Amino acid sequence: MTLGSQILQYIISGISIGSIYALVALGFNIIYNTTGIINFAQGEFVMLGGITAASLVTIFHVPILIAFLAAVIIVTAAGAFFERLAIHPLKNPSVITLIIITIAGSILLKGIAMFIWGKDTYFLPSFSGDRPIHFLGAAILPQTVWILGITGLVVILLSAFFKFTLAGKAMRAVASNRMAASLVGINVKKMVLFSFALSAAVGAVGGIIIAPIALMDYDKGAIFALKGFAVAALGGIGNFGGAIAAGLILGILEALGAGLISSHYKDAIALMVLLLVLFLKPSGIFGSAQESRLKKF
Amino acid sequence: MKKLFLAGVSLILGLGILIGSLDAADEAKQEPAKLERYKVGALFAITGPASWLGEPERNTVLMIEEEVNKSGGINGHPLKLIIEDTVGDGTKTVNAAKKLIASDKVCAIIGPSRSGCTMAIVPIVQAAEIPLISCAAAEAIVIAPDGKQNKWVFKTPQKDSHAAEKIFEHMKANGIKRIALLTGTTGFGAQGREQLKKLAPVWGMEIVADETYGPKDSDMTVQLTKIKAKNTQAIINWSIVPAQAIVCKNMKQLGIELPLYQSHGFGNIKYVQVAGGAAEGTIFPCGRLLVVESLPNDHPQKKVLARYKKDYEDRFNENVSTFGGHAYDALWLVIEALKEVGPDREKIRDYLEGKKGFVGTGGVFMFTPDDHNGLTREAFEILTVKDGKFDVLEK
Amino acid sequence: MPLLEVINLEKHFGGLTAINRVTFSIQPGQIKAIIGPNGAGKTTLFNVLTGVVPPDGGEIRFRDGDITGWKSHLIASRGIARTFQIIKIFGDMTVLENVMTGCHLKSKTGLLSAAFHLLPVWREEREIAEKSIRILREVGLEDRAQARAGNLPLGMQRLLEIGRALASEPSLILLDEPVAGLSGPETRELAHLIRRIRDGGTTVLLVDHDMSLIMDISDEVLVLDYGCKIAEGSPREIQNDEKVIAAYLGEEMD
Amino acid sequence: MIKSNYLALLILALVLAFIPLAISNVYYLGILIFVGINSLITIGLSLLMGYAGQISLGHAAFFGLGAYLSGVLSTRLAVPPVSALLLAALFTALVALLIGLPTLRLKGHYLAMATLGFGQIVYIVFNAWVEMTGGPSGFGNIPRLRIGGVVFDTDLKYFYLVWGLVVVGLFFAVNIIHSRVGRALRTMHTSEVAAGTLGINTVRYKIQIFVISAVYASVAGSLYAYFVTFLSPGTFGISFSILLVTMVVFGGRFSVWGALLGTAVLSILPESLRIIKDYDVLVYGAVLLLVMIFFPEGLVGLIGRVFRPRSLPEKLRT
Repeated sequence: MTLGSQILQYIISGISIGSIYALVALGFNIIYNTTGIINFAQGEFVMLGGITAASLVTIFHVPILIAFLAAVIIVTAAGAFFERLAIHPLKNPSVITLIIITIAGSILLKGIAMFIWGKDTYFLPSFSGDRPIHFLGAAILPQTVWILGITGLVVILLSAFFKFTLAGKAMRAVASNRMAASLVGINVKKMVLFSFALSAAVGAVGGIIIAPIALMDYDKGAIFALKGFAVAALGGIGNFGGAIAAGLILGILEALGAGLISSHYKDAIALMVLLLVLFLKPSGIFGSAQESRLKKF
Repeated sequence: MKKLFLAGVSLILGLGILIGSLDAADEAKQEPAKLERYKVGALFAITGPASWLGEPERNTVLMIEEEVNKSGGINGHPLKLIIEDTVGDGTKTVNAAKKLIASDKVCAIIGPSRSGCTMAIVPIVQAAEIPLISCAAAEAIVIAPDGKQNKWVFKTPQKDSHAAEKIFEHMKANGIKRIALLTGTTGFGAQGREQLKKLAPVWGMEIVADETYGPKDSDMTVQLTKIKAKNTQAIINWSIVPAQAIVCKNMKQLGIELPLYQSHGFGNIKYVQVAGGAAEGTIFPCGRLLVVESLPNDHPQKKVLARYKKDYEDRFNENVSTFGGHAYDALWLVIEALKEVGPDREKIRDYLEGKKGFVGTGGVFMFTPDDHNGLTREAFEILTVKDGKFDVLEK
Repeated sequence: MPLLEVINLEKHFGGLTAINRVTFSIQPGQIKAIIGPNGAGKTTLFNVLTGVVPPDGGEIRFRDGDITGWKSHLIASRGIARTFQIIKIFGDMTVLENVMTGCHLKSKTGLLSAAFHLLPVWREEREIAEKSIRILREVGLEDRAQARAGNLPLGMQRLLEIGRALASEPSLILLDEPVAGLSGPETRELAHLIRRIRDGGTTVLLVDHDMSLIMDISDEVLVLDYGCKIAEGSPREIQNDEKVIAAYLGEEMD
Repeated sequence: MIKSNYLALLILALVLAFIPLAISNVYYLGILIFVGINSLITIGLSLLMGYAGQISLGHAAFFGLGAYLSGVLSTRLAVPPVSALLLAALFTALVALLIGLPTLRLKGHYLAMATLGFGQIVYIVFNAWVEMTGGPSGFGNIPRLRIGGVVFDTDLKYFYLVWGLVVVGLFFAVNIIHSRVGRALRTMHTSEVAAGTLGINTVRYKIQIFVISAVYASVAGSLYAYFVTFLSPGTFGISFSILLVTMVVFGGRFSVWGALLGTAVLSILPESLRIIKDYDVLVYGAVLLLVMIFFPEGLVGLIGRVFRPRSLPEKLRT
């Protein structure tokens, strides 16, 4: 195997895992933009999506497409339920309260998953087999193609939603100025609920498409949250385009770092990037400093 | 001010009640003793991240306790097990060990399930002079800082080094010399990596790649691509977490057709299932519990293994696991000691150290003052995955 | 030499110009008032002067030093204190603690010495408490020292906020609508207090809508409209200024 | 008000002094020692959460730094334990300063994010730097703590040492709260703008409190290392960081006494109630959520309500 095809293989691996990171980061951004909340429970939505779909397919033998849709709907409901239960009752919460609440939510969702699924590992068969496609000496898994395709579709649907639908426009209005939005008659509380449901759905999609590669268990949410979080920060919190670019960059960086340097510190790469960004350019590499200062927090 | 004072006093009172509740909870457990009971402590990670170790261990010892007491106890004395959950956490294990020693005054302890937890309580049992039979894998457990065996500590699981040697033995027989290591970054994986690197030169093996992965990693294609680029003849994947199943899948996906060796940590049929066919042909050393049907009838362990497997699977309606087997061996060792020498801690220890030819699920134990594990690498059999099941590899 | 000099100060919020190249100065010992219709930029001016928001252009000089763009705690340490139009007392502290907090700049216990609570710390605490009681007496809140600040009626909260600002012994105090919401007698009392503050050596810059109060106590008045300075002079001059009249008339017609 | 805190401290010290006479069982002593070690961390954390209004999701890492540095220094380099403890605290303080300096200048969740990432990095290093830390298998044979001629080799001695330090830690915390610095910190609940115009450099105090709370955690870590004499990375993961936050919130984050109470209850209760062990994740998540929604002042707030039905916050925030 030549170095060139090796590097190509790393980049392919990086892009596929990076897409998942990007989806998690998009979930962070959807909620952040409408509410100013960093939702620490975002990773649990990914886990719930993956584990629900996997158990539907392997235990109840539901066809994959139906399992996919069912899992997204269930997790979306879970996201909305979480907002009603934990975020809605709060009056004028401080940042620290919101952080603790979403952490509590993430532990609770994890606990519920443990209660339902136990500690076993679940797997979802690949959507269309495991026979790799060979390309310049590198192997591309069919699942990687699915991941890229579905991620792209989600991105297109999301931007269409925000551009063309009334709810999407209302959410954007809330994002840019909460007070003004409520003055023109937008139900801000409802938009908060929407944003949780939507980001849960996006997280669930990420969980389902990665499940055939990654295996799923109740404890898998935290690692996705952490990586997605680093990606969101790197891209500039609230910046959708930034999240996608940063996801791919970080995924590739991790893969190249593990491949060319050492796999021992693979997970530290994303976190080092996170710390560096927070220290040197807290608005993210694609955000402007001005913007981050004007944000609510 | 006065009210704050009151609040403070009630706070302290509340704490007192809490501490008191420890006692109460403890006493509630005790029923009036009919005869002098032999009390044995057990520390298992019944809940928490390592519950897949602790649960079968707990089930196993409960089953044995019932069986022993039904058949009249040990020389007429009822056996009383006091089982504590370590949650797989060092701090909780230390607390639980102290409880067993100081409150329950047990005469021996079996467990803990994990190496790290065992290491945390070795100083405690050494100081308290109480025999401990650990169910954890690491070899370091029984070794004192001066290189001798820890006086009071024994263990039943087979040694990592024996598993490594068994793998190397098989490799050598098949002409494999250049190998790649892939290990998980857990205690089990790290110990294995250490043993493999130490023993490889002894067996004439050259390690050309040494990669690791985290227990929660999603994708090992990067590590495998790196290995693929090196000119190796086989891959050893040493891990105990479900993520090791991903390695099987990724190898197939990348089209790597090298032989895959796994460690005895692969001895869980669930991993074969989640690998979805990709685990076919994997070679790994393991105790004989998983392949009891394939053993010849005259094999010394056959009877013990068959009985344990049947009892366990009938009673708990789930597959027997090697981990439960480690607890099975540990508890029967203690019971035999109690039968012979009674509940004296010192005598139990001396008995265990001199015990020869104990047939357990892990192998035939031959303890000596220089070997508190008592097993050789013959305790391992080389297994493979055939049609989604474990089977003895044809020589 | 002026105590405070503001030269061509500018502040924009997006497309909106809140302060448009405003220039003025305050002499030591003055009571100077800023008036103007709602939205004229008065509070924004205070916020810029005290470093709550940074200016977008121009220069601020205080006691002959450039303080343009400084952080608010540094500006405060140079000797500018203020109150707020929307009261910002520390509601969950006692009245006394509020004033003691105001003594922050004039005391020096740091984290480590606080942790050990040695004699000098103990002594400083006592001194601060005594000084704060004196200030409370000055503003007439001595008998409320142990009350929870958030429970005070509005008038007293305004007094407390002034007391807290005075505790830092500022050379310039900025009062943002100090009599808003106060009754007639309360307003008169406050006017006395403002004079006493000036007589005690602290220069006063205030914003208010109460014209009779302004005309009564100010030495000089500055008029802002849509962020621009439209007039500056003695109360009498201002009362007769056509531009000012026009600005206020315009407001009334809205 | 500081006097009533001193009185409470004195009573606590007296009660603690007599506890070992009432319970001689090393098991209970052992639990209380761990309660003490955890309390030391949560007292510092409650200063950060209740007074500086910030949250750290990486205190387990500071705890771990204290533990590993002490352990490594005194085992591999034969540094006397007390010096190792102090060196570890100093190093941890520097690390906290490096994290706090850039992130505490920004408002909101940046410290939470940075400490979360930092905690995970430290955890990875504990696992991966096998030569120094023993990797995932951990390392043992850490010597006992020795101060002058006294070796702290029994649980009884260690009990007095740990709780002595807890009392000292509480004393420092109470003093800080009732000082110029404490008042400056308390302003941040209401208005950072007002605080700034009084000359209070809020960023500076936030950084200082963050560093101090990291030092509390580091000292606790050193005590842990010399008590258990064996370290492995599992103890210092993110879940412990979150448990610490839960303890502080549950007890009442606006009071250092709340931290003590929360730590005691959440450390002792799981020992006597099995159900908590089986579903620990579920129970802690539910506890945290319920407390935050229904009684954000925690247990201490509840007790306060019993004794002072109407205005509860001001004195209990001491």
